[in-house]
Amino acid sequence: MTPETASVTPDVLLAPLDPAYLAEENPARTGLRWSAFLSADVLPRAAALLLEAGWHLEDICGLDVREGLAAVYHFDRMTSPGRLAIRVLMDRAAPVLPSIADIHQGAEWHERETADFYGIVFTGNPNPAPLLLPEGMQGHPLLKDDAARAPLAALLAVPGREDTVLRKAEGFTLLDPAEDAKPAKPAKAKAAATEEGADNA
Amino acid sequence: MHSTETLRSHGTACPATSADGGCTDDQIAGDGYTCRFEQGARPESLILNMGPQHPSTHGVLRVLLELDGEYIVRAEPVLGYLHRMHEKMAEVKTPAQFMPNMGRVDYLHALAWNWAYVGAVEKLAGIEIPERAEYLRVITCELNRISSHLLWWGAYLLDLGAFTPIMYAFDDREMLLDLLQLMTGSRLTYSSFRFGGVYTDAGPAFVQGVRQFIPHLRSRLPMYTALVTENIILRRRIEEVGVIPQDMVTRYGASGPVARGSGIAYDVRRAEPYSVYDRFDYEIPVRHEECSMARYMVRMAEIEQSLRIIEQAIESLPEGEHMHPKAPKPSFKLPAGESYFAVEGARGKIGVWIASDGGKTPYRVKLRAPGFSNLALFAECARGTLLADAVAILGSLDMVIPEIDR
Amino acid sequence: MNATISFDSVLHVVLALVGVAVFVGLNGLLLVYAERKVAGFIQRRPGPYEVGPQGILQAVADALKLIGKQLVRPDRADPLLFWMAPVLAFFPVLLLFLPIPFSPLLTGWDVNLGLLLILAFAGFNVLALLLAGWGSNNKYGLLGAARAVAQSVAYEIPLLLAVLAIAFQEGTLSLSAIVGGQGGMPWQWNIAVQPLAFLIFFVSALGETNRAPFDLPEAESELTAGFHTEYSGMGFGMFFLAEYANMIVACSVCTVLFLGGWKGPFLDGAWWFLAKVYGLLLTMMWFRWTYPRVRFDQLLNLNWRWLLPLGVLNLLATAFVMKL
Amino acid sequence: MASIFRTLADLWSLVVGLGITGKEFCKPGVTVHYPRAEVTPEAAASFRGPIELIGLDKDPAKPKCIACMLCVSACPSNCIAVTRAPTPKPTPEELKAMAEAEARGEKPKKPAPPKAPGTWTYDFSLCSLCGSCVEVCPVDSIGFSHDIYMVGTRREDFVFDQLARLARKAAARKAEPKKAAPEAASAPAPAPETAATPASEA
Repeated sequence: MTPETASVTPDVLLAPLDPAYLAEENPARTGLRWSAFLSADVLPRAAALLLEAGWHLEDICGLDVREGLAAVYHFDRMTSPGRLAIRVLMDRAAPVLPSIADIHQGAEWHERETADFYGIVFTGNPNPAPLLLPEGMQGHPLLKDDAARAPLAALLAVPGREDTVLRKAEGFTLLDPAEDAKPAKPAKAKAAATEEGADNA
Repeated sequence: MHSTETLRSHGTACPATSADGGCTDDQIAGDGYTCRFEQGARPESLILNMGPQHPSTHGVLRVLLELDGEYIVRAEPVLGYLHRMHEKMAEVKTPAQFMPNMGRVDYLHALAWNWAYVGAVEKLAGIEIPERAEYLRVITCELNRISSHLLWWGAYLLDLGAFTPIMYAFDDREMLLDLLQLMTGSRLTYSSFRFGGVYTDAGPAFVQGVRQFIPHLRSRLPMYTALVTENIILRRRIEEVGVIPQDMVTRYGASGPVARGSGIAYDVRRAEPYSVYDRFDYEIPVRHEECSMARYMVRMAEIEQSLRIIEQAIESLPEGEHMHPKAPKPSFKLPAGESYFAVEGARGKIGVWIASDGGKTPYRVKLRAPGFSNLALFAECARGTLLADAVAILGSLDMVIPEIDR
Repeated sequence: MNATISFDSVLHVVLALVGVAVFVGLNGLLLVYAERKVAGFIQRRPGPYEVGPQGILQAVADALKLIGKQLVRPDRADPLLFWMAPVLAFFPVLLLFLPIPFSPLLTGWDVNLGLLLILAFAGFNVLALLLAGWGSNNKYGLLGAARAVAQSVAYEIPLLLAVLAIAFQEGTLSLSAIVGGQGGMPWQWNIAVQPLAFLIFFVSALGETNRAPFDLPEAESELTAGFHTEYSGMGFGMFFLAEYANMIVACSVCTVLFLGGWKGPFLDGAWWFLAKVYGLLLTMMWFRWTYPRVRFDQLLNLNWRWLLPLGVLNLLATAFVMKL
Repeated sequence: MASIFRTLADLWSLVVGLGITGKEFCKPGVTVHYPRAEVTPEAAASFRGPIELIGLDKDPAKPKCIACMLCVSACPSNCIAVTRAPTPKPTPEELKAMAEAEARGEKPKKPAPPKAPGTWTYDFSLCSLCGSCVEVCPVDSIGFSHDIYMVGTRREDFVFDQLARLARKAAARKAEPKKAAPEAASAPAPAPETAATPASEA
C-alpha cells in the first residue's frame, strides 16, 4: 500500500473496472460507506486493486434472491475505515465465481464456506473441500424455496437508505423497485407466518 | 495409527486412495482431508492429525500437520466439528428468538456478539437506546472482555505447560462472573442485551461491586506480570515466534489483538465508533514486534484499558431507563433493508450483516467471526516452526472454536 | 567390591530389594498425594479431599483404579516391545536404590562403585521410553520417544560431570564414603564447596527425570501424553511409579553427594536423609507448578551451551584445586 | 559477554516466580467447598435458573397465568407447553337457558373457558434461559428460580409439571409460614419439598 492509494475512494479505485452500479452509502443507516455491483470476471482485478490500496476482506456472504444467486464481499480498510460492499450476481443454473484466494488469502475459507452454504463454485480456490459442512453432504442449507425468495431490490433498495448513486450503467435494473416487489413482500410474510404457526402448533 | 484410526469411522470415501496408491492397503485410510493432505506430502514426512481431540486445540479444532522431525512443513486446519449453522437459525427465528444464540457463538465474549446482533437490528429498525443502557452495555461488555482475556491468559499458559496461572486467573474471573451474573443472570452464555436497552438495570450491588473490582484487579496485575510475563522461560517460548507481518494481517483480514500485535492500530471502537465509546479516555494498545509475545502484551494491556473504560463509565453512569419506553415488543417485524454492524470483540472485529425483506424473520444474517479470519493465517504463520511453536502460535491467536465454526 | 559373595550378602541384597520395592510403592502413593496437595495449595484450592481424611487415601484409590483397568494394546502395536517398556521402566529403578545409603546401617548393598552402578542402571530408563514410544505405533508416542532419548542422552553428560567433580574431591565412588567425607553442619556439606556442581546436578536431574519445566517427552499440550499416550491401567501406572521412583533416586543421590546424606547438626540418621530427600522432591514439585515448559531446542541449548561448558569448567577447577 | 550477564539477570525471574507461588501456597484456599459449603444465597439470587410459575397473592398454589400462550410462541426453543383448563360442562340450568335463548333467536350464552392453564409443562433440557417468556408474560406469572445446584440423572428429571411444582412450593411455604418472606421463597432455600420430589426439582 502506498500513501497515495491509501486515501483513494473506491469509486475512483474501481472506475477502470466499469462497475454496473456504485453508490455512496450513509453508514449510519446501513453500516456501509460504498456499495458496488461488479461482473464476475472483473472480481479478481477488483480484489487486487483493493489489496494494493490496503483493503482487507471482511467476509463473503451468499444471498439467494429471485434474480439468481448473489455474493456480497465486504471490504474494509484499517487505515481509513469505511465499509465497501461488492455484489456479484450469478445465474442460478451455473453459480460460478472466480476465486480471489490467491490475492486475499483469507478469502479461501470464506469462499469454501459460501460454497458449502450456497453451492457457489469458486474456480481457482486452492482447496475446494467442504469447510464447515461434512464431506459428501447433499444440498446447501441456505438456499431458499421459490416462494420464499425476495427480489434483490426488496432487500437492498428500500426507501430511506439515503444513498447517492455515483455510477449506474445503462440497463442496470437490479435495484429498481420492481413492480412485483410490493406483492412479493406480503406473500413472503404470509409464508413465514404459516411456517411459524406450524412450528408453534 | 491412533489419529487416522479414529477417522476411519467417518466412512468418507477417500477419493485418492485406490487408483494412484495414495493410501495403500497396508495403511489405514484417513478421511478425505487426510488423504488429500497426504497427496502433497513428501515421502519422508510424518503426517500428524492434531485434534479434533487434543489438549491445545481448545475445543474441537483439527490441524493436519506435515512434519519433518518436529518442524512443520505444512499445516491445514480442518474446521466444522462444532458447526451449528447459526446463520440458518437466524433465518427461521424472529430477531428476539435468535438472541439466545448470540450467547453461544463466542462463549468467552458473548456480550460482544449480543451487541453486534442487537446493534444491527437497532440500526435497521431505527430503534433508540437510552443513555443509561448504552453505559451499561459498555460496562458489561468490557467486563466480559476482561473475563475473556483472563481466561485466554490462563489457557495460553496451560498450552505452554504452566498449570498454575489459570487458577489465579479464574480466581479473579470468578468475581467478574459474579458481577456479570447480577446484570445478566448467567455466568457464561449471556443473552442480556435487548433491542432498545438491556435486560436488567444496574442496582447498587452491581455498581458497588464494579467499584471494588477495579482496584482489586489492578492490584493483581503486577503479580501476573512478575509470575508470567517476565518469566524467562515464557519469554523465550513466545518472543519472535509466530511472526505475522502487517501485509499478512491485511491479506487474511485478521483483526483484534492479532492486528494490533503487528503494529496496526485498528480497533472497531475507534474505527467505527459505536455507542458511547467516544466519551471515554482510553488507549488502543499496539505492539510492533509482530510475534506471539506482542499479541500477549496487547491483551494484557487491554485488560488495563478496559478497566479504565469501566472506571469512567461507572462513575458517569447516568440515571434513567434501562429500556427505551418505545422499545419494540419481542414480536416486532424488521423493516426491509440491510444493515452491517461491527463491534470490537475480545478476538477482533465481530460483524453482523442483516438483510431483511420486511418479513417476520430476517432474510439473511451473516455472522462475521474474527477468529475465522485470524485462524486462517495459521497455516502460513506456522510453516517452518517447531511443533511446540505451533501450539504457542495457535494459543496466541486466541481461538474460540464455536465462534469460528458458528 | 568384595571378592567373596557370601550367602549372607545375597540374602541382604534380596531383603533390600524387597524393602526397596515396598519403599518405592509407598513413596509413589505418598508423592502422588503430596504432588496433588502441593498443586492444590499453590493454586489456592484444597487438592484431594474426598477419599479419607484430607484425602489421604486418594492415591490408594487411584492405584486401585489403575490396577483394575483394562490393559489395552493398540491394533498394530508391537506386543513384545509394547509390554516390555513399562516393565523395563520400573524394575531397573529398584536396583538403583541398592547402593543408596539411607544411614550407615540402612544400606542395601554398600558397594564401592555405587555411583557408577546408579549411573549405569539409570540408562535403562531411556530404553524403556524409547520402546514405549516406538512400540505403541503412535505418532505422538514416537515424537515423545525421540524427545526422551535426545533429552536423556544429553543431560546425562552434565550430570556425570557434576558427579565427577564430587568423586574427584572425595576420591571415591562409594556413596557412603562420600557421605562420610562430609560433616554434619550445612557448611560442611559439599554444596558449600561445590555450589555450581549442585546446580548443574539438580537441573540435569530435572532433565533426566523428565520433570517440569523439562517434561517434554510427555508434554501434554503438544504431544497429548507423549510416549505413554497408548498405555492404560497399570501399563501407565508403571511409568508413573517409575517417574516418581526416578525422582527419589535423583534426589537421594543429590542428598548423598551434596547435602551430607544422613548427617545432620544433631542425631545423625536416616531421618535426616529422608528429610533432605523430601525437601528436594518438594522443590521439584514447586518448580513444576510454577514454570512453563521449555521448548525442545531450548532444552538442548541449555544443556550443550550452558550446563556442559560449566560442568567442564567446574571439573577442571576442582581438579586444579585438588592438585594444589 | 553482555548476553551472558543478561541471561543471568533473566534467570532471576525464575526465583521471583518461585517466590510468588510460594507465597500463594501459604495463603488459604479460595474455592467454595461444595457440598460442605454452598455459595451464599445473595450470590445465587441473581442467577437465572429454570423458570417457575408465580402464584396469585391470595392463593399461592394457583398461578397468575391466564393461558394466553404468549410465552409458548415467544419461546425460541419450544420448551413450554400450555393447555387451557377444560371448559366446564354446562349445568342443566345453563343448558336449559341456552336452549331457551336459541329458541328466542338470540345468541346462546355458552360458558367461556376459564382463563387458567390446565397443564403447564416446561422442558428445562431444551431451555436456553433467554427470558423471552418472562419478558413477554402480560400478568407476570413467570419468573426465574435461582437453583444453581440442580442435578438430575435422567432427561425426564428436567421436564417439570409447573402447576404441581407451584402447588408443592405453596404447600411447603404454608407448612412453615413466617419463616420465609414471599420474595425469598423463590430463593434456593433448602426447601422441604426436596424429600418429596426428584432431586432435580429441589
